[in-house]
Amino acid sequence: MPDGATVQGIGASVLRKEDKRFLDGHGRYVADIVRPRMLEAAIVRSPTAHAEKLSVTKPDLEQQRVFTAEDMLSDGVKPIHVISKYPGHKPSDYPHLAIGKLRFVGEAVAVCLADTRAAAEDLATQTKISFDPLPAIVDMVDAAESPPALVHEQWGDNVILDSLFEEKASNLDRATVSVTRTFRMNRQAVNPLEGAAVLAEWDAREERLVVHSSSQIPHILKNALCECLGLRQNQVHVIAPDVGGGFGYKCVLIPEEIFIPWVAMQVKQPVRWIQDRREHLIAAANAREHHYSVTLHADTDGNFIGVEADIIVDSGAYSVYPHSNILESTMAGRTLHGPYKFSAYKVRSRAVATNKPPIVPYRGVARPGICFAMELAIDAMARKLGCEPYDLRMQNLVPSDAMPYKTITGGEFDSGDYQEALRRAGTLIDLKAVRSRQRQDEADGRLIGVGFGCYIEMTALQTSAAARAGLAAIPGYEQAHIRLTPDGGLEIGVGVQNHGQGMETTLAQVACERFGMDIAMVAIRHGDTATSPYSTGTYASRSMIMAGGAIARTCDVLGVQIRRIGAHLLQCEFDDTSIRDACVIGPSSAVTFAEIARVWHRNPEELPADVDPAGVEVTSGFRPSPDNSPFSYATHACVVRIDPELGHVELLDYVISEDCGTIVNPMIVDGQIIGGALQGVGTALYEESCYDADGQPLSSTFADYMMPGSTHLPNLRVDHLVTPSPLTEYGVKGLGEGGAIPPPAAIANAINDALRGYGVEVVETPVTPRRILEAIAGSKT
Amino acid sequence: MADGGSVDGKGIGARVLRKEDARHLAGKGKFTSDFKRPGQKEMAFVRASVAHAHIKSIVKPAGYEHAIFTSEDLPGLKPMRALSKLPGYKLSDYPALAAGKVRFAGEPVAVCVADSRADAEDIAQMVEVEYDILPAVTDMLAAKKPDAPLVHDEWEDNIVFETFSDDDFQKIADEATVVIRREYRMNRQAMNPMEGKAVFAEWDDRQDQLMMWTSTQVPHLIRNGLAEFLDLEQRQVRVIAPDVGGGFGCKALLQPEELVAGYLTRKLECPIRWIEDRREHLVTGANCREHHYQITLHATPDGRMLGLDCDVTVDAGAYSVYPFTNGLEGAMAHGNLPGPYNFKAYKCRTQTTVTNKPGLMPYRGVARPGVCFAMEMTIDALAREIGMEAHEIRMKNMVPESAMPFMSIAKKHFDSGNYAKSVEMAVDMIGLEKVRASQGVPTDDGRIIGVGMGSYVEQTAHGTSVFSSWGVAMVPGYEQATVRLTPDGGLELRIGVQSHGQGMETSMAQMACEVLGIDPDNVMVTHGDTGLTPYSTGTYASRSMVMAGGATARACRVLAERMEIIGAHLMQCERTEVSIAGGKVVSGKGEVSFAEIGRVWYLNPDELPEDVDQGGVEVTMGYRPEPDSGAFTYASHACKISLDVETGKVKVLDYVIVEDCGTIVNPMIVEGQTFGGATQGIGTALLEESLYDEMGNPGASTFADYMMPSATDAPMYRVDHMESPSPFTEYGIKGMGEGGTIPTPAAIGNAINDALKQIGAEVMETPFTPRRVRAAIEAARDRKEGEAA
Amino acid sequence: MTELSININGEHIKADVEPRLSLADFIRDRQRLTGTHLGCEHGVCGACTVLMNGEPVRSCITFAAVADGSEITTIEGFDQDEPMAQLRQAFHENHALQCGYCTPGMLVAARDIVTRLPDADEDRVRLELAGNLCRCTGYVGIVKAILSVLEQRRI
Amino acid sequence: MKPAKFEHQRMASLDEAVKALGNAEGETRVLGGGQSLGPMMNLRLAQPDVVLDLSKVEGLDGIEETGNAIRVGARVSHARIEDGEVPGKTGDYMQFVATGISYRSVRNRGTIGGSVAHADPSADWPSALLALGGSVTAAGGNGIRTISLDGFTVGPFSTGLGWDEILTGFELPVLGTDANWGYYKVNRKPGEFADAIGAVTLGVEARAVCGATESAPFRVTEIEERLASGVQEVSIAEVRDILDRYDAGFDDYELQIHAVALSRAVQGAFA
Repeated sequence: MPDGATVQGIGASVLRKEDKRFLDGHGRYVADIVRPRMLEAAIVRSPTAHAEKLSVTKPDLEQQRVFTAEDMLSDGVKPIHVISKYPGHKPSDYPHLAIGKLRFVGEAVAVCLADTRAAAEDLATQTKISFDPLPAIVDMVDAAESPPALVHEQWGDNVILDSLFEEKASNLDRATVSVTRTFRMNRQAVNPLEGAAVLAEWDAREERLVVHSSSQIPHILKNALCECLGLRQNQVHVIAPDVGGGFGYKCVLIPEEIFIPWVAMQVKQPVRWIQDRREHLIAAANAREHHYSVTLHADTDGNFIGVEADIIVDSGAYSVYPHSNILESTMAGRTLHGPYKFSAYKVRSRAVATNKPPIVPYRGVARPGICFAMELAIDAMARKLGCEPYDLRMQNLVPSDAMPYKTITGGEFDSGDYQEALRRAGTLIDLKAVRSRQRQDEADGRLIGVGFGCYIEMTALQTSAAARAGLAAIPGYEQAHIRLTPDGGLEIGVGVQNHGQGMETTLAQVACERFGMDIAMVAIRHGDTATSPYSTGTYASRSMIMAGGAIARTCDVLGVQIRRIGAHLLQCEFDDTSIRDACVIGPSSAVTFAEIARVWHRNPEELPADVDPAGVEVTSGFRPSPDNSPFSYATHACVVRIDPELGHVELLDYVISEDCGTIVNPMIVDGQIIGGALQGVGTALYEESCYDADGQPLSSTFADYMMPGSTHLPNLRVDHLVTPSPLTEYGVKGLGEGGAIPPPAAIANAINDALRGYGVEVVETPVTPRRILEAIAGSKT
Repeated sequence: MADGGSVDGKGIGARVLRKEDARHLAGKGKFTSDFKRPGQKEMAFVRASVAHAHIKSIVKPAGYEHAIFTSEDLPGLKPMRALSKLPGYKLSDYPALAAGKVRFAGEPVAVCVADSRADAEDIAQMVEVEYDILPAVTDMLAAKKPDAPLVHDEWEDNIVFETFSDDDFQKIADEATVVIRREYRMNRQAMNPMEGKAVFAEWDDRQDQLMMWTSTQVPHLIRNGLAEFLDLEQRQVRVIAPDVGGGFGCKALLQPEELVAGYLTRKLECPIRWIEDRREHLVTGANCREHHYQITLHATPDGRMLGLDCDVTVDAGAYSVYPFTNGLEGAMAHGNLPGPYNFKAYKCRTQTTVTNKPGLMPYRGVARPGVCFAMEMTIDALAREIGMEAHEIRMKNMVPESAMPFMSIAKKHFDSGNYAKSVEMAVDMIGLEKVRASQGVPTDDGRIIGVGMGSYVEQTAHGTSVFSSWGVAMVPGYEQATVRLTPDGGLELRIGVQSHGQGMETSMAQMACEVLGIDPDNVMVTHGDTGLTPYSTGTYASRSMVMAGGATARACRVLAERMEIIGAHLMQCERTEVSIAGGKVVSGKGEVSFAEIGRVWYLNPDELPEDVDQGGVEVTMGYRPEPDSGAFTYASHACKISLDVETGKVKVLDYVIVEDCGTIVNPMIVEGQTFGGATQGIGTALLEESLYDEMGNPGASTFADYMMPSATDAPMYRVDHMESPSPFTEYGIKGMGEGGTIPTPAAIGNAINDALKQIGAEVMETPFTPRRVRAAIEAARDRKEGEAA
Repeated sequence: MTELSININGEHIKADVEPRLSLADFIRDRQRLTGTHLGCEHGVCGACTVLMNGEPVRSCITFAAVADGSEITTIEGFDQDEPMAQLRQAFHENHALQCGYCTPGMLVAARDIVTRLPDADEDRVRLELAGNLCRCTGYVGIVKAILSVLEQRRI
Repeated sequence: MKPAKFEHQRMASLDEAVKALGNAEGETRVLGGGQSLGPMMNLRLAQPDVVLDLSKVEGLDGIEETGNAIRVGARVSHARIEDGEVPGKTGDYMQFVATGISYRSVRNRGTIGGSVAHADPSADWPSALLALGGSVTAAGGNGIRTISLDGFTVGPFSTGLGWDEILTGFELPVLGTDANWGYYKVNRKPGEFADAIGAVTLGVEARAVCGATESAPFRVTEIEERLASGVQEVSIAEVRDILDRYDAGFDDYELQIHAVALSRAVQGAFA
C-alpha cells in the first residue's frame, strides 16, 4: 500500500507531542498521585552485607503498621524465582523481604506504614533487627576463585553459571602476535532522576489490585504480581504513568513492586512508596561490573586470528525478574568479538554471586564492558605492532560486501558498512591533525590523545534468541490496538512504555506515514495494562522496531476496512482505492477518514452490506521474519587532554558516526545518542559505586557518587549512515542504548594514547585522576 | 445445545447468581458521587425560579464573581443540538446555561463553584436573577391553541412536528356498528433512579484528555456530545460510567451539567464534582410520559375490532434532548398504538408540542405505556359496552401465531410468538372466574373488587433501519465486543453498553460461557468506559442482551478459531481435528487448556505455530441481527385490586405476569427486571405525578409530594414464562428490560373500572389517585341523579 | 466548627466539623466510607440508613455534631455480624438487588427487622420496609430474602 | 441540598438551654430529634442562625405515672412509645399512634415533644394528643408553666409556646381500663404525612378531633356530644354534614376523607 506522504511521517524531525505537559509542569509521575486515606511506606533495610539468623522486632504500639517476611510467608506470598533454562544455571529465590539471611546492604527487611513518609521513617527506626554477621563476598574474582563465604549455601560455591564459548580454537595456533590484558569495569548505579516509585490500592468495584509503578514493563510486572500474590490476571491492573527515566533499572521487577501492593491489600488502604536517592544509590548500585582477562591474537600483518578471554561478571546477590542474573555473562561471552572478523574464539564467562545488589541490564547491557575490553586490547595490539589503531580496526572490521554476515559464534549481522562508519569518524575527528599536534609538546605540558571505539548492537531481542537465553520473558508478536474515533482520529494502544524516548511522537509518526494524517489526530496510549495489548515492554532498544512495526501492520489491517467503507461511499471498486492524507482516494474523488468514521459510528445506515463487523477497531501484531534482530553499529572517536600532574582528563572533541537504519525522527535519534554518550562518559570517568572490605557501600549520596554534568561533554558531532534493515518495517533498527556503549573504550583509548610516552595504560573504569596518577607512577618504578 | 458445552449449566438459561452482588452487599460499589480528589470543587446551580421568562439581569454577589459563571462566562460552550430528520420537525437548541430566556422552572441559569456543595449552595442563594416573566405554556392541549404563548419565539406555533397516516380508514370503519370513544391522559413523571445524576470531571494533562466519570447509560454517546459541544477531539475525551444507581432512560441523554462540569474542570484547572440532589431531580427531571389520547375504536357486536382512529398529543417540554431528540415518543406512539392486534384500518395523527417543562426523555417503555394504556382501556370499554369478557376480545383480535412473521398495520415486523396464549394463561393464573364470583359480595371492610388486564408487544433491540426511519440524531449500527484471553487462561470481555442493575456482568459472562465453555467466574466483564470498550450507542431500548450479547458470541467464536490454531499445533494435529469444549481445545489426541494457550501466546511465543494469527488472542468483533427490524417481546398482565369507595384508595391484591422474551439467558434476572418494571408501572398507575400550577411551577419537589412505590404498594408478583425464540437474533434472545412497565397502568386502570362498573364510573387519567377515583365516583353519582331527575 | 468525638465501626474518631455537616456526609466525604448512600436527603428513601447506638437512623437528616459521643455502624462495619452475613447471602440468592444503590440502607433496615421483629410476617416486613425505597427490584427479592432470614433465625 | 450555615450550641442542661434561648440573637431553633427540622434545613426552608441542641440534656426523656396523670418527657422518642413504654390504656392509644408515624429509623430519633412544638398540621401528635387531652409543660425565662393541650396548636407551625420557652414534656390523662379510643389516618402510603386524621378518646370526657387540616386540628363538639350520649356509630354522611359547618377550608374531597377518618375513628373506638 503506498504510504500517504506527509511531513510528519518517517524521517521528519517532528517536535515532540509529549513536551507540552512537561514544560507546563503538568507531567504526572507516581509521586504526583495522591489518594484519600493513602499511607506512605518507609523500608527497614539491611545495615550489613552478609549475615544470618535475622530476626526483626516490631515496635510494640505499631505492630499492625509494620510488615515482615514472616507476614508475607504466612499469607502465602511466593518469592521472585527466576531460573534461566540455560544449562548449568544455579537457581536462587529473591525474597521480597529478607528471610533468615541478609545478602547485601540495603536489602529490604521490613516495611513500615504511616500517614507521612517522615512518620513511617520514625517507625522504621523503631523497628529493631538482629543477626549474626558473616564474612562478606565483595570482589567478583575472589568470589569465583577464593570465596570467603557462600552467598547461597546450597550451591557449594558462588558461581551462578560457568559457560564456555569455543569455536575453531585450533586456529589460534596460526597466531604470531598476541597481547594479553586484564580489564575491570566497576559497579555503578543507574540513577534515573526519578527513582523507583510504587502506589498500590485495591479497587473494590473492579475487584482488582491497581498498581502505579515507575516501570518500563507494566505487563511483565502484572505477570509477576499474579505469580507472587496468587492473583488472577483479571485481578491486576498496572499503570506506568510518566516515568522519569529508566535506562534498564526499571525493566526488572524490584521487591517493592510486590510487597507494597501486598501491604496495601493487608491494610485495605492505598499505600505509596517513593524511593529516595540514598535508597537508590545503596540498594540500586546494580550495574556494569565486569572483569576481563583478554588475549588478542593476530598474524604479523595485523589480521585478527582469534580472541581468548576469561570473563567474570559480578551479578550480586540475587537473580532479577525477568532478565535473570546471567544475561550479562552470557551476552559478554557470546559477543566479545564485536564488529570484527575472527577465525578462532575461546571465551569462558562466569557469573558470580556477591554480597551486592542484584545486577540489572543497564543501558548497553554487557556491551559497554566487552567493547571496553576488546577496543582497549586492539589499541594495545596496535601499539605492539607499531601501527595506527585506526588502520588495525579498518583492516579487521566486517566489510559491507560480506553482509549478511554470520559471526563466529553464530550470530548474524543483517546489514551495514562498519568500515565507512570508522572512516567517517576518522575524518570528523581529523586523526591526521591530532597526530601532527601530538608531535610537538603542548605549551602547558599537558598530554593529548586520540581514541576510537567501535561496536555492534543487536537490537530488539527476538523470540528464538530470548528462548535460547532462557529468559523469563520471551517477546513474541508485538501488538498494537488501533481505533478510528468518531471524528476520524486514531487512538493507538501499545504495551511498551515511553519514558523520554519520545514514542508518543515517533510511534504516531508511523501511523502518519501509513495514513498521511495530521499527527495531532493520533493519540498514543501506553504503559497501562488495561488500555494496551500485552507486551514485554521497553528494553533492548526494541520499542521503535516492534511497537512501530506493530502499528504499521495494524494500520494495514485497519486501512483495508477503511477503504472498504470508502469504496462504498465513493461508489467505486475496492481495488481502485488507496489511502493518502487521511482520505480514501478513488478514481474520481476522495472521502475523508472523518467522514468514514462518522458513517461507522453515527450513520451506520450508510454502510455497505459487506462491511466487516469488526469495524474500525483492530488489534494486530508484528515480529521480524525471519525471527532475527537488526544490528545497529557506530564508531565513537574522541580527543582528550590530560594533566599529568593532577591526572585530570578533559574531552576536547567527540564525534560519533552511527547507523540505526532508517531514521524515524532525527531529532530524537540525536537526543538518544547524545544522552547515551554522556552516560558513557560517566562510566568512563566519574561514576563508581565503591564498597569497603566488609561490603559497606561508600557512595550513598551525590557527594560521593559523581554524576556527569553539563561541563563533562563538549558539543559532540553526530554523523548518520542509513542502511535500512531487511528485517523490519521501514528498515528501522533500534538505537536507544548504543550511545552508552563505546565511550569508556574510546575515552580510555585516548587516555592510553596520551600516556603512550610513559609506556603505561589505564585498564579500569572509571578512569579517575587517582587511577591515572597511579598508572603514571607505575611507569617510574 | 452449547457451542462449547457450558460449564455445569452456567451458560444460557441458567439461574446464575450475580457476579456484581458481592461489592454492593459489602458497600464497596463505586458510584460517581463516591469519587474524591485533592483540590476538587463542587458545583451548585442557580436554577430558573419561573417557568417562562426573559432574563433581565443576573447580579453576582460582591466578592464571589470568580465563583459564579453564566452563559456569557463560558465562551465556546455550544448549546446541545439534537436534530431529527423527520419531515417538518422544528429544531430547538438546548443551552447548557440559559441564554436570555428560561423555558422551564429549574433550567440552569448560572453555576456556582466552591470547595463544598454547601458553600456552593450558599453562593447560589446569593445570586440575584431578575426575570421578565412571560405567560407559561403548561398544558399540551392549550399549547396547540392559536393564542398560546410561544415557547420558542422563532417558531410560528408550539408544535414540534406531526405525524399522520390513514389507510382508507373510512371504508372499513363503516362496517363497524359499535363505536367506542374515549379520552385518556397519562400525566408527567420523574424517573427517580435512587442515584440521581452525578458527574465527576477532571482534566488529565498526561493524556491531554477530559476524564469524565458520570452516571450514564451511554458513555460513548456522552463522549460524542462532549466532543461536539465542548469542541474537543474525541481522543481528548474519556467517559467512564462507574457503578450507576439506576437509569431507566434519564441517563441515556447528555445533561447540561455534564457539559458545564467538562468545561469548568479545564477552565479552573481542578476536578469538578456535581451530584444531583433529589429536589433537583424531581424538578428538572420531571421529564417523562405525559401523553393525551383522543381515541375511537370501531368494532362489531361480537367483539371484532375493525378500525382504530386516534389523535395523540405528546408534551415534549421545552427542549430537544441529545441525542434522542423530542421526536421519539410521537413517532413511537404512532407506530405502537395498535399493539398486538390485527386491525383492518388504522388512522392516526400525533402532535408533539413544546411546553414550559423539562424536555421529554424516553422513560422505560418509551411511549408504549401510554399507547398500551389508551388501547387496552378502550378494549375493556368495548367489552363493557357489548357485555363480553375483555380477554375474549383480546384473544379474538390478536395476531395469531400461525401468521408469524407478520407485518402489522403500523408496519411493525412481528417475529414470533403466541400472543393469545399469554392472555389465556394470565386469565387462568389470576383466577378470573373466582374473582367474578366474589365480586357480588362486598368485603367486610366495604371495599369492592376489580380485575383487569393489559397486553402489549414491545419492539426490542431494533437497529439501524428503524432508528434511521425515526430520524433520530443517533443510529445504532454493529454492536461490538472485545474479548481478550489473559495469560492465565481467563477472559476479559469488553462491551460498550453499560450495566446498571441489569446484571450484565453476569449474563454476558454466561454468553461467553455458552460459546467457549469457560466458567463465568473466569470472565471479567468491563463496560461503561470509552477508553476500554469498543464504540456502542449504549444501554437503552431493551437492546443490550440481544446486541452486546450477540457481539460477545461472535467475538468469542473468532477467538475460538484463533485458539484452535494454537491448540492444534500444541497437540500436533490438524485444525479440522480440534474443537472448543468445556474451556479447552480438544482433539482425539487430548486437550489443551485455555491457560496453556495463554501461556504459549504470552510467555512462550517460541512454541507458537507459524500460521498463528498475528492478532493473537485479542479480538474485536461486531454483530447486528438480520433483519434488524427488532425482536418483539410480548406479555399479558392481569391483576386484582380492591377499592375503598369512601376514600378512593386502591390496593393491588394480586398480580400475574405471563411474558415471552424469547430464549431466556438468566431466568432470575429476567424475573427481576419484570418485577421491577411492573412496580414502576404501579407508580405510574397509582402514585407518581409531577404536578404543575398554571404558572408552570412544579408542585412535587420532594418525596413528601411525589409518591414512590414502596414495599407496601407492590404485591408478590406471580410470573410465568413462554419461550418463543426470535428467528432473527443470536440464540433467539429478545430484549425485555422495559416491558414490565408497559401494561401495568392499563391492567390496573381496567381493574378499577371493572370494580367501578356497578357504580357506572370510569377512570381515564393516571395516576389513579384517591382524589381522581372519588371524583369519578361522584361524577357517576351526579350523572345517575341527573338521569333519575 | 464543632468538636466531634464519635465511634465509627469500632474506630474512635475526633474531628472538627461544620455544624451543618450531616452525619452522612461526614461518613462519606470525611471518613471515605462510601457504602452509605444519599438518595433524597430529606429522610424518606432510606438509602442513608446506618446504626446509631444499635438503632437504625437516617444519617442524612442527622447532623454529625448531634451524633457526638455515639457509636455508628455503617455497611462497612458488619463483617463480623451474623444476621448481616445471613442477610447478605439471602439478598444474593433472592436477587434482592439490581443497581445496588439502595442496598446498604436496605440491609441495615432489614437487619433491624430480623433482630427486632423475629415473628414478622410478609405484611409486617413490607410495612417495616416502607421507609426504604428501591427503584429496581419491585421489592420481591428483598421481601423474600428477609422472610428467609427470619425463617432461618427461628430454627 | 445542604443546610445554610448556622451556629450549633450543645446544651448541657435545661437551664442552659432556656438561658441560651433567652439570650439568642437571630432566629433560634430548638433541636430535639431533628427529624422534622433536619429535612427543612436541608431544603433550606428553615435557615436558623442558631440551633440549640437538646440531645445531651438530662431529664427530658422520662415516662412516669403519677396518680391521675402520665408524665411523658419531651425527648421521649416515637420508637419508645411504639415499644409500649407508656403504661395502660393511654399507652395503648399512644402506641397505636406512634406506630403509624413515619418509619422506624425516623421514630428512633424523632421525639413527641419535637413533633408537638413543630406543629406540622399533618403530623400525628398534635391531633392525637388534642384528642387525649392533658397539658404541655414548658420552661422559659419566667420558669415552668403548664399549658392546656386544648388550643395549644394555634396554626400551621405555630403553638402556644412563648418565644423564650422550651417544651419540656406532657401531662396526659390516664384512660381507664374500659375506656375506648379510636384513631384513623388517611394517607397515600404508610409513613407518609396524613391527608386526614380522625381521633377519638372516651375517658373522663369524650373527645373527638378532626386533624391534618390546613391549619390546627380541632375538636368536633357535635360528635363529642353524641359519643357522650352513648352513640357508637356516626355515618360518613353525618360527619360530612357536621364538618361542613366548620370553616376548615375543605374542598369536597378533603371534606370526604376527613369525614371518613372521623367516622372510622368512632367505628374503631367501639370495634
